[in-house]
Amino acid sequence: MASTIRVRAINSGDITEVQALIQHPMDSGYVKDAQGQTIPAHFIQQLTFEYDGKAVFVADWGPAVSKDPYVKFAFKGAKKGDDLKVSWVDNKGASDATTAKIQ
Amino acid sequence: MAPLDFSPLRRLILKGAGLAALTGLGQIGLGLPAAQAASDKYPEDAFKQKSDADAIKALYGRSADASEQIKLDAPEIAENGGVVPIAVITTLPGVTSISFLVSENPNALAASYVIPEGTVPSVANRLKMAKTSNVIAIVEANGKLYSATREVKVTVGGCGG
Amino acid sequence: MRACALFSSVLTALGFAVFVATALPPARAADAPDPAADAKAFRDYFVKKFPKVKLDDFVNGPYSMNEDMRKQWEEKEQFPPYEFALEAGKEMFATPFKNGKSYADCFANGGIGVRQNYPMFDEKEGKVVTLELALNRCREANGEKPYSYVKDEMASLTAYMAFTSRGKPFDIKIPADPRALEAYQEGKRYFYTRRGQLNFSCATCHVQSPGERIRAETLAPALGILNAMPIYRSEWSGMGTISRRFTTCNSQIRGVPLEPQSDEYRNLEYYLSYVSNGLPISGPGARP
Amino acid sequence: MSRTIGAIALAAVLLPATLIPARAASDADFKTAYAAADAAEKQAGALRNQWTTTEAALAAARKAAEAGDFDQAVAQAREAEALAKASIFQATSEKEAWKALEIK
Repeated sequence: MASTIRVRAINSGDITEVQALIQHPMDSGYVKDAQGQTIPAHFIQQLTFEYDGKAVFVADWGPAVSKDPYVKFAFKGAKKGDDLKVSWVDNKGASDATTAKIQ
Repeated sequence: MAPLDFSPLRRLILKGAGLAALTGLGQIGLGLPAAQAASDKYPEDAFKQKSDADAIKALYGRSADASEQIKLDAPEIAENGGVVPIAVITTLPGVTSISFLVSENPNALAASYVIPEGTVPSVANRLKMAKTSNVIAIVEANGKLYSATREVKVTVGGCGG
Repeated sequence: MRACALFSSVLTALGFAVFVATALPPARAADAPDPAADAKAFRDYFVKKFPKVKLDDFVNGPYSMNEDMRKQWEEKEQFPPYEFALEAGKEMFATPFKNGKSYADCFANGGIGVRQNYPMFDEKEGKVVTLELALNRCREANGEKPYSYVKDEMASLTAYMAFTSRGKPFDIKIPADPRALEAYQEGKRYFYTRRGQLNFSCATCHVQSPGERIRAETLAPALGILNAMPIYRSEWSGMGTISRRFTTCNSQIRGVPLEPQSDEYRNLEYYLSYVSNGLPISGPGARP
Repeated sequence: MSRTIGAIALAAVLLPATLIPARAASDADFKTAYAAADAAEKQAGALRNQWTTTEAALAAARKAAEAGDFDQAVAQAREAEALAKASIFQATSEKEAWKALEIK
């Protein structure tokens, strides 16, 4: 199956702007389903972006981050064609990772 | 000026180091490699706190002062509480972390970001809001805590079905 | 019984499309349907009501009329929430059926850049065929089970097809077939007819009150409302098709929704698309 | 026109209260009331104009009958019938009234 991670990393001069969208329910644990049963909390806890073996951005998330979460940040020092590694792990221990080329 | 990497600071708090142990830590250059951040421990305790003040304390071990150097961008009225775009950018030097809190949510802390050296102190994300609430951005810079607050009105809550 | 008399006369009206199909087209009365004039009046109404909104911007619904909301939308569009559905749709569209054929075999130009031509009037069947209907018919003709009309796969497929038509103006045709004109007229009638316990018509909200809030929602203008379909609605936390939009609208006014792709909804889509002719396809869209 | 509908809907709420007989309603009373409501709702269905509130009242009537509360079951069935009749009235009057809303 396709990756749950979509990344756009665009370099311009010294700055690389990164946007990511991740497919994840981000269930808060406060919502009930149609049968009135509480949907257990299920959310990404940590999302990490690594460049050149170093973390350039780490997100610690709680269940108040929106479904299919989105984040945008920028970092210095990368150039076009370089790799950016993205990985996440959720509160149930599931995880996914991908490597994106900086454009 | 090279900002110090203070991200291990709040991890220490989580490990129960206590406030006393933190005194003076701001002067110690914690020269840990940036890669360390990737294996940082998830601040579980801070996410469990109900109020914004308790969450900030659990995360950083202190309270924050309002700063004009933080620009918190959020809508006046959220079109849907389930997806509220919120962004922050700051001109403060030496930023090591940025966090977002929604005061009226069941658990105030929504997201916390580690900003290693070389990363621009600016983050945009989308958060859930249960109802009309203050949104607080916390910026940790040079070992100090700063904040910016904005009220966002919510007519369709993000905790419904 | 008076109620029965009324009842049968309404049935007669509903059966009118069938009636004209078999009888000779009668000479048109003074108030005979004139779709071209309707479309012009429809467009003029919105342009006059919202002088600051550019014509092509109506396809962006409530975002065309509220700056705070527009900012939130522009932020969303940086990495839109329909992205996953769009990619899934592209993959599904390219994947052959078990018999080796594919969606491309069912559509003109291989299905690429054709969304603006739907719904079209099928003169063989004598009825309106929507894109959603055509997709399921394509599946069934190739031995596959039809999809639910309201979301998931159908939303993904139509998202992809809309995407390949982005910017192309709606180009709905009413052929010189009295049944086509009647289908259009029936669609118009449905659009303006009050229903449900709230006694609202589609027009009550989407003609008289666009930009205003009802409960907590900002109403979209009817002009261009289908150009953005399918949509990711934050309220749904997911994608929805035109069928989903129609059925939820009906239940919101406390009316029992009709079956997706019933004649009424097909005609409604025909009418609503026709009066938005010339406005660009912008789907898939993101909405509150 | 919308006022008429409102009046009918209001009557639907008031009627059951005034028409509940002094003696407790029986299963037979429920069946009679329900059949009348069901027939009206079917007619609304043929007009393609059922209301969700009618459906809800019918369901509530069935539920009350199953629980043996025939007073409540009859009251709900009568409300359903009134609602269904209002929806029939709406559909028939809208046959021409819709034109008043059209953009010309």
